[in-house]
Amino acid sequence: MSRLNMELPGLSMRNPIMPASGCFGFGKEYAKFYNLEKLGAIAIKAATVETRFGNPTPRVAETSSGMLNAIGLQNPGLDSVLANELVWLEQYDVPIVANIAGTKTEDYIEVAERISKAKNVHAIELNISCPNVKEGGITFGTDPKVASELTKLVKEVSSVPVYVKLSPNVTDIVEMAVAVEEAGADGLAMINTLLGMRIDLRKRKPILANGSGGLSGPAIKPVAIRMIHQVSQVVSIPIIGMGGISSAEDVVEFFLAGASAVAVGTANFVDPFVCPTIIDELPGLLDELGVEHITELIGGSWK
Amino acid sequence: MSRLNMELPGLSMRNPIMPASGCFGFGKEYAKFYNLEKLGAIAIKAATVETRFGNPTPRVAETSSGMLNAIGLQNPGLDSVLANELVWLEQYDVPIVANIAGTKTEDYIEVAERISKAKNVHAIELNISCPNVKEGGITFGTDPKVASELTKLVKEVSSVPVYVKLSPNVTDIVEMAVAVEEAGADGLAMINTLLGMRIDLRKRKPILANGSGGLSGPAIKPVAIRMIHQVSQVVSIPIIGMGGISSAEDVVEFFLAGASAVAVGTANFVDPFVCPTIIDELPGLLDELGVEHITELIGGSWK
Amino acid sequence: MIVENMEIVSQKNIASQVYELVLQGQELVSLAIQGQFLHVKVSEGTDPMLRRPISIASIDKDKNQLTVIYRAGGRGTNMLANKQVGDQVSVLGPLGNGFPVEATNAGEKAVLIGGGIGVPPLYELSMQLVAKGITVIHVLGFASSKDVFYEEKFTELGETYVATMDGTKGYHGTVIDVIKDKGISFDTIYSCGPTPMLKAIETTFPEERGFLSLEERMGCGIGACFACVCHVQNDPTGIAYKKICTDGPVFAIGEVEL
Amino acid sequence: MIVENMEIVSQKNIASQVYELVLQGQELVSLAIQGQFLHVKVSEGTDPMLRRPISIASIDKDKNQLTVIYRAGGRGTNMLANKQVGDQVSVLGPLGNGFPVEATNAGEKAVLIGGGIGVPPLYELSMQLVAKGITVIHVLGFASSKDVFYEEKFTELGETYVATMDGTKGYHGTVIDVIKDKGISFDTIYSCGPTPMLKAIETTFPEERGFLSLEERMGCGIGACFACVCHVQNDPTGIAYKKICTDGPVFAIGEVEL
Ligand SMILES: Cc1cc2nc3c(=O)[nH]c(=O)nc-3n(C[C@H](O)[C@H](O)[C@H](O)COP(=O)(O)OP(=O)(O)OC[C@H]3O[C@@H](n4cnc5c(N)ncnc54)[C@H](O)[C@@H]3O)c2cc1C
Ligand SMILES: Cc1cc2nc3c(=O)[nH]c(=O)nc-3n(C[C@H](O)[C@H](O)[C@H](O)COP(=O)(O)OP(=O)(O)OC[C@H]3O[C@@H](n4cnc5c(N)ncnc54)[C@H](O)[C@@H]3O)c2cc1C
Ligand SMILES: Cc1cc2nc3c(=O)[nH]c(=O)nc-3n(C[C@H](O)[C@H](O)[C@H](O)COP(=O)(O)O)c2cc1C
Ligand SMILES: Cc1cc2nc3c(=O)[nH]c(=O)nc-3n(C[C@H](O)[C@H](O)[C@H](O)COP(=O)(O)O)c2cc1C
Ligand code: FES
Ligand code: FES
Repeated sequence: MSRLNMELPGLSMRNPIMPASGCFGFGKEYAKFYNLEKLGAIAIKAATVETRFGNPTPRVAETSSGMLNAIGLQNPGLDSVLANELVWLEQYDVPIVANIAGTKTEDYIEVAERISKAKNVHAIELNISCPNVKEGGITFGTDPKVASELTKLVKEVSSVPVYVKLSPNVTDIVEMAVAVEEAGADGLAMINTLLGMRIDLRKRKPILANGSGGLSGPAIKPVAIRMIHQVSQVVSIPIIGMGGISSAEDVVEFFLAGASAVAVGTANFVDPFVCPTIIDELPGLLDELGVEHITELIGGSWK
Repeated sequence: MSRLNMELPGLSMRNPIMPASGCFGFGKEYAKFYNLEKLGAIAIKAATVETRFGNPTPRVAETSSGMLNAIGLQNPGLDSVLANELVWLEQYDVPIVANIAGTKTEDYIEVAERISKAKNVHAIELNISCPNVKEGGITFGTDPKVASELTKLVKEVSSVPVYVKLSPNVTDIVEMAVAVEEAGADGLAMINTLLGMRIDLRKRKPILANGSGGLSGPAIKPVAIRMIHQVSQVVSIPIIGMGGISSAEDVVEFFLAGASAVAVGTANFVDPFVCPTIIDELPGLLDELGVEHITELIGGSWK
Repeated sequence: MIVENMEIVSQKNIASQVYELVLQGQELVSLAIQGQFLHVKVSEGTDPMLRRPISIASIDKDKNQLTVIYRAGGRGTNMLANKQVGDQVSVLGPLGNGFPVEATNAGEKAVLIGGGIGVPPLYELSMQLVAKGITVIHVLGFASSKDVFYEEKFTELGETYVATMDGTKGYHGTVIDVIKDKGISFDTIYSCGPTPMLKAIETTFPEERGFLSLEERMGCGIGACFACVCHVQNDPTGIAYKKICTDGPVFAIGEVEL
Repeated sequence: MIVENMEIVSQKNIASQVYELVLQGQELVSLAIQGQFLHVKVSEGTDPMLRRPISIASIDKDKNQLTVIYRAGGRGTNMLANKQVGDQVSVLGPLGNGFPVEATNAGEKAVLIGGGIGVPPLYELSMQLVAKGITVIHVLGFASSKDVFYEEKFTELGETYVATMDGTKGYHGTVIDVIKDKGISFDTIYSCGPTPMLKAIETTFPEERGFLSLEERMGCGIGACFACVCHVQNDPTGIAYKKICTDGPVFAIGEVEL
């Protein structure tokens, strides 16, 4: 009997562990290390309407227990993601979470509508941390009204459930979560990266060509746990938790905070086997904690 | 000739290094390790009108490259700070930055007015990260209007320059900085801690008795650098930078981001000698970087 | 109270997950007394971030060595357990007040009550008490036989009772059970162990002359950060406090709230 | 491409801040070829966070050993330099495409141009070229005499010129100066070094058959994170790209934007 299987809107998962969007490409590289069917789901790299090269390099910088990235949404574009990446992934029996991004509302709508029809896409992860060009660069993810509006429009066109991926760079994460829940989100994914910067002492310039970038890794875990703890007590939709996860213990901490599934990002770069390792170690940890099924842990710190 | 001396509103410092508020008590403990006159200034623990016991324990929790604290503003109260702590510190020729806190506007005003008259207090650091009880617990530090109002009132009564200490837990740090600058702040101190949480897997409860706490240490450095980089380009008042500093290299990174002085917090717990060590190592690093005086570095990443 | 790089002279696994570590020091050792603790940095970098408080188990002033005994469990202590002879660790110490040997007179009888990983600081204490001509009785509680350590060493110094919660070794029950059942009499109590055990001691012997060593999560370890405070007993204001790192870790029975 | 804990067999300081490290492997070594790199985790924890890319300098399939040569400068490489014989490091590799030996025919002449810490991967390459009956000429540029390493080793394999920027050793000037002044002729160029050097090579020999090994800051090292991309030359759309970690680090002259 499985102790890890999880049923979430659109996602019927053999375990609640998925690689985080942008940290696993479209799966091909990690498929060289292990069978992708080991995973509960796969969150693929953000797809945009057009092919994007992204930002100039350097695109990553190291920080204490974390890293900054400013990839700039490089991706082959919607057509190619549909025709190549998703078709390639069909060989694996694993639900795909399609992360979608854009700078205009219309872009999001187009990607959502078309990608949600792909055979193996079981959910959309709406990445609202991108700058909204129409609103003068304010990210969709920091204004509850803008986020709510976008969620509604994406929900209307999507054939699969929509998880809204929240940015932590806000004063009030609960307000954001409630806004997108009311707009019809089926679930939340949190957290995206914190905005950060490193400066090269000799060049006297930011290390990242883009200036600032997104901070990920264990450094941000306490912020993720705090936000999930706050939000999960207020919303009634499930949360896919992420931010610094690299062990089975971390997964349990996220579940106790209120997550119902988790995504592992940066840790894949350090250990390509981190996801299967976590999946293999979870049952033993559940034993230690006297837990039969992992669902028993959801929100355990406040329930 | 000194290469490190720094003139800021109210603060004439032999070097721009001070211990951060709350991480150095009122100096007594560290005076056992070295002569406090080595320091550029000392930011003392937050003083409130009344004696406060603070939060229940545990009050600290470790995180990857950081720590959480929820001390709860424990301090002996204004009268005792004035009569004992500040008088004791008078034996050292070092300017004191008095960090002040409260939950009501009137408290802040009383502390600011009285503490600013102390002989060795050369500046006030207005800690606006505390919950504002009148506004229903919203912290003074997350609403620009509330912060601006408080800054004005404190400026009116203070006999010394006022540095407003900004909370990083906001969507738009520039908006906050501009608001307090317009309200008359003489300088900024940034950043205070990020809100975070850790959960004990076995007890299924937050490790901190208070639930959440403030994240400090190297983990938050990239967030601090990013915020100072943003703010320093917009305001014309000086910034005391802090957040994860533990080396001379870190100090230079903060200066290049836009700081004119720095505070060292958590690192004191790991190495009681960290402040004098940094001060001793700075000249050598300036040599390496071909810099005569540290002021040349201020804002070097964007100037 | 200094910071010193100490070299690992020996590291032995002496019970389940329990290690005995001998550190070679320079100045630090000469300052140390029984019941004080060290604040140990187990790695060079920021992972783990904080120092770990560990009690001094014995002091060898001739050799300039300190012995500590710790349980490897979390991230930091596991890393410490992986250190090899010859490796260095940065140590801040000695910290805290220590056990007052002077509270017991020569010829009197002291009972030393230890619980689990609270046992180590009682060892140096016992040696000091014995050196002063005080009769020592040791009551050492552990969870199970696999957790027991230093039984013989304590036995060499005085009467020693071991109790285990599961009865796999020695007396089956708590340290309090042992004291009552064996009718142990004493002039002074010295104790270190889990808070429930210390509470039980205080409840059972509220009027006795006794000293309890407390634990709390620490930041600085030197009194500056206010992480480790506890309330003072019978304080109507609720704002009086003691810092475990500097006012403690040892407090008289009745002094602070457990 | 596997992950393997490799044991340090030897670690030597061979030039100013430059270390030669020999790693004992199991399966990984058998997969490695000249010009590929390893992604090395220098510590167990999260400090430093990321792996470090380091080129393979030589491969000993009989002994199952790899040699790498690196400059200690930043946090991670300094920690690596502090590792002792017997310590283990986690290695992800071999990564990247490697230098194409097949691009040069037996009897032809190859010039191997190395700059500073870009010299190491040329060593295994040179051995492979020589084994195939190709004449090799080495032109190795360094900042100063204190930075020079492996001069004799390269000399054993073929004609070797050392140039230093400050003239403290060998030829005073750049590697390009050496090739021009000595009138070195060749059929193929293989090069690794700082980008300005690679650019100079491309500008000076745009029409030659040649291969350049590039560097970029990396996340995953295996093609998943898109950290290490570069533009493709003569791409009017500007969106074509190559990943240095998987499509490279070695590219033909004219292939990608430097
Ligand atoms: C004065 C004093 C003396 C001590 N003496 C000993 C001793 O001699 N032998 C021994 O095995 N243990 C002793 N302890 C407990 C020891 O400090 C903890 O077991 C240890 O810090 C846990 O670290 P970790 O890396 O295993 O756990 P982690 O879970 O990685 O620790 C995370 C953080 O929590 C703190 N922490 C966790 N548990 C405790 C605890 N019980 N007390 C204080 N801080 C804790 C750690 O110091 C660290 O900051 C003592 C504690 C104190 C306060
Ligand atoms: C394919 C490839 C092969 C390499 N081969 C060698 C070699 O054989 N010998 C050698 O000494 N160096 C080599 N380098 C460079 C080496 O990776 C860096 O010097 C090293 O990563 C710096 O780490 P640090 O800990 O010293 O510096 P830190 O400043 O602590 O590094 C911080 C971060 O920046 C990255 N970084 C810093 N400088 C570079 C750089 N020049 N290239 C890529 N990433 C960098 C680090 O990997 C790390 O993620 C190679 C780089 C690449 C991409
Ligand atoms: C290199 C990199 C690329 C990322 N790309 C995306 C992306 O395309 N879309 C997205 O929603 N999040 C992206 N993220 C954020 C991650 O999905 C995740 O939310 C974040 O990294 C926190 O998790 P972690 O600490 O486990 O990495 C990216 C993160 C990294 C490190
Ligand atoms: C234990 C502790 C107590 C603190 N107390 C205060 C305080 O009383 N007032 C204040 O403004 N900031 C306080 N801070 C925040 C620090 O002054 C500083 O802004 C923050 O810790 C970031 O710097 P660091 O990463 O160097 O520690 C405290 C921080 C810590 C760790
Ligand atoms: S640990 Fe800082 S005051 Fe005790
Ligand atoms: S380093 Fe991740 S794609 Fe090259």
